[in-house]
Amino acid sequence: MTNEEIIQQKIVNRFPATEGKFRLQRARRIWVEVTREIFLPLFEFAKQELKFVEFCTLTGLDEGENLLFIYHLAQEYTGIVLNLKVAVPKSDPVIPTITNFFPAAELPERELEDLLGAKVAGLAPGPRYPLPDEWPAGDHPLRKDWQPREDEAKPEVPHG
Amino acid sequence: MGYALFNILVFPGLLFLSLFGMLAEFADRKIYARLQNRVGPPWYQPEADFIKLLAKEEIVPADADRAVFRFLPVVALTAVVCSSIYIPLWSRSALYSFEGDVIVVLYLLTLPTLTFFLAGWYSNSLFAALGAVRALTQLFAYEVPLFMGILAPAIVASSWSLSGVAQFYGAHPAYWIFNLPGFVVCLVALQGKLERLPFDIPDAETEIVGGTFTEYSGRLLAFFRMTIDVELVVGSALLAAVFFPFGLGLPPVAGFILFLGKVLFIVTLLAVFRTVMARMRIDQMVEFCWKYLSTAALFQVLISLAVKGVILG
Amino acid sequence: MAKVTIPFGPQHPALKEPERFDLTILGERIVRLNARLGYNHRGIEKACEQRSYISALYLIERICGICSHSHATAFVQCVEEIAGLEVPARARYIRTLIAELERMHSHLLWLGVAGHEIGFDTLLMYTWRDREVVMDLLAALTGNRVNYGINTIGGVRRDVSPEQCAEILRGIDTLEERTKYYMQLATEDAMLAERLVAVGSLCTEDAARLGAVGPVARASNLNQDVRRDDPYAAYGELDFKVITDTHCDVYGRVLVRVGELMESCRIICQVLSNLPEGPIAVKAPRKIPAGEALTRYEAPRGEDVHYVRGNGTERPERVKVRAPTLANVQAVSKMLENNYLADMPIVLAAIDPCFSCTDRAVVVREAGCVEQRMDWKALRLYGIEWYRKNRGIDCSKIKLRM
Amino acid sequence: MRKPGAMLSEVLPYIFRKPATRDYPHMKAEMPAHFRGKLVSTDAKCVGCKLCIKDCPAGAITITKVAEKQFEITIDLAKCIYCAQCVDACPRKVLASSANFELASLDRETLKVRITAGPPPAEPDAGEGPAPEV
Repeated sequence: MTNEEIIQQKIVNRFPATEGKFRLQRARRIWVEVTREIFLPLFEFAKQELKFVEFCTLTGLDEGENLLFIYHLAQEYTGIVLNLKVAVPKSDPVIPTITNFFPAAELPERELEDLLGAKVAGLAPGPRYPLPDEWPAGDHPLRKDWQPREDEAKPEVPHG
Repeated sequence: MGYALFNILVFPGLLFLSLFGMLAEFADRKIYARLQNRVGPPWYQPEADFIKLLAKEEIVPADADRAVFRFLPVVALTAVVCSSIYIPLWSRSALYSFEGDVIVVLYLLTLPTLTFFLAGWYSNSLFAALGAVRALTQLFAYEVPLFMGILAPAIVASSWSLSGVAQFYGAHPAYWIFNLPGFVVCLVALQGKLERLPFDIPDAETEIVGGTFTEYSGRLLAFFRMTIDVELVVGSALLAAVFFPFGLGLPPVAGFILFLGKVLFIVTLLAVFRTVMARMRIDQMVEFCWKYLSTAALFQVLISLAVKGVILG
Repeated sequence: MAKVTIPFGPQHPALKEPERFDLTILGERIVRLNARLGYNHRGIEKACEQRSYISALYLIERICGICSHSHATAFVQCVEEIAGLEVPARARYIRTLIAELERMHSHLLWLGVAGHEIGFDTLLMYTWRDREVVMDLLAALTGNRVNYGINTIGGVRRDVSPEQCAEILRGIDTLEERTKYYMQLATEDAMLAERLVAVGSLCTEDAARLGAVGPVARASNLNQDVRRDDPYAAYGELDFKVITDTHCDVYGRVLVRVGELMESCRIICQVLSNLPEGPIAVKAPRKIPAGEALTRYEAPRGEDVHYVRGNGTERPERVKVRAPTLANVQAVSKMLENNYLADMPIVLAAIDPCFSCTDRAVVVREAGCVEQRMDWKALRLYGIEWYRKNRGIDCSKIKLRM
Repeated sequence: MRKPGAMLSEVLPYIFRKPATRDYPHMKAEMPAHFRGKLVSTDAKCVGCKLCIKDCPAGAITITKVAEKQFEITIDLAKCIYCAQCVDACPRKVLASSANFELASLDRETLKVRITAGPPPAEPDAGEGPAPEV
């Protein structure tokens, strides 16, 4: 059994709901879909017990109905990356903050709020990132249905 | 009266000093560049910079005191030019001299730093004010060793006049050897006075943008730049007069060439000095000046007293 | 003494790119640092979604001028993983070769910038002169000095000839000798020590907690390097050391980077002696199947993370870039605690910040403020008029020649 | 033993050595053989397949049909990012990179390279558009 499979086994033993949600794409890459309910306990388990102590980054996607958040965590030395995928409906795009585990997650979480319109519960107030202060609220450029506003010059999209 | 005016405005005053100052700036920049393995500027670069600045629009900040802001560069330039007429350049006596002129020269040379402070302060800009405070802080650190270093040879010569000092050493050339520690101290302190590396703390570009001169532009900046050039020459000439009193009895032309050579030699030393140094922090600078430079200057004064007491009786 | 808040940017001589920091100081001591990032947000992630993979590659390459190869390689590795392409061994080695040359060019550049930030311009001039050796090698190998454009999906675009290998080895000899000199200088020069030792301290625990990466983490004695932990390209087949240091300050960051220069020389020699024969690229389809991939890449500045999702069309569904500076910038406030204003430039420079990397992504807007704009002609007329009125010079006769 | 000014012994000899920099506009810089500079045409003939347009990341290329089986390529160097992807993409190898990197101009029009690689007789200025005056 490879290290990746051992980690998968450990998570399934602790959180049976993740059974069948795994994808071991290649060496050192584990992808797992989790629900919002077990996200925080699983996150804590991964950090404290499975030693995924490096926070790579946090990716947000617009999947139409849902917003998908992917947390990329890495182990030291082994280079194994655990990608936790959490989908939340656009009508209720709330996700708990992970800044108490990784202070470095603050900027990526603000980025989710600005660019995708997610709500990160528990994130300390602070300046926005990365959009300018006068950017209108509710205008989230990384959403698929986002259009540049009327008064803006349309970006010139090249062919191809 | 007419002759005095000629002295102040043309030779060896403003016109000569500004042209020589630009030559010294060129020498400084060229040596700096060549030591850094660069081509460096052409000989007319300082003149070109000056003319360019003269042609530029000058902008006075809305919050600044307009009159003071515009007046200060003139004060600075006047002070350094005036100090030059008390320094013996290539003969044993200066154009004008009296007992105690060495104090006047040192104070006239302090005036530009004070104007830099006022310039920064009256600009009413954050970076300029920070630079102004730094300029003043630094002034107190390097001024003491500089004064002690310059006055030590005067103690031996028993004269508070630069011409008197020059005459003494002209008569007793061997005594200059006792002043070497003082020369090193003064060289370092002069670098501080000229606000050059490692003491360019008041206008440290990467920290406080342009420091005292942040808000200056056009003609006003040109005059400040000119002041620094002239100060470089006058400061080097002062050091040359006090520490290298050789060949003062030569005929005028040869004496003049020797004088240029001495000044350019000191400028070269200053250029090499700034090439190999990084900028100090203000706390390190103050500590260095009081701990080491002042001690060395005190040591020089002790030597001078000993020489005066033991050898000269 | 009153506290003063000074704006450090968006435009400041110590910042080579615009980003805003508000620095509260008490006298010369730093009390607090507030960073307002995002000034350089250019909308690259969004723009990639509207481009074909091959066009997006060149856009990604232009996220950063210095680590262009890092971003491009991380991106193509993602796409190749999704498309299931087997990259030829020779291509992997050439990518490694360019990556290490890029690391040398980046570290030498950094050494010069660090010198400049503490007013040591002579160091700047010498390191940048030596850096020209790497730049010339890169230009000869790839066709450009900064945006190398060597990567393409499925391999590399240009092969390395035996003559070029010999030329690289000659260049590396020079650089190795120079690197040794800089190492000696770092240990001998008192001024460097005065300005760098115990400045911008970041202890090991804080570095780990705040997520520092790359040379910043390694200088705080964190033994991490993606090249060894999560090998990509040819790194799994090469022998190299991970340089760490226990100084935990700016001085340590200098030593780590100079040490890495020596390691890069070794890696390049290994790559050149083990360069496999064979093709340099496989043909890539225009349409990339649905799927997702994550690449970690050890850029000169630290770990670079790319995530790409394909949806079966010619364009990516989502591209996410996490540049190393974003991970390191949060440690800067910690490093600046109890430091002097004069240390701010070098502490910030010591993470080797690249803000255009950090703030990739939005459309430039011209709204909100009243602005006065002049085109080239109007500006020229204004200049002629100003000189006529204020200086009595008539410049209108000056002929424009280009 | 640490000492201030440790670079002194390194820098002093350079005062008599040849500088590493050059007086640029008077002394030209040479770029290596395969430099990706200004795009020029080869002898080959454009067939109007528009693959280069498809791959161009900057949208700098336009192709117009001027006559039967004769196409004119216009490259806007103001938009070009010099990646040379079009050189790779072209099946007929109509385009090539040159070592020319001195492309500053006051007029955007002079930055448009027009390539009419048509059948003979080839015009004398084929390949180069109106070159920027130097």
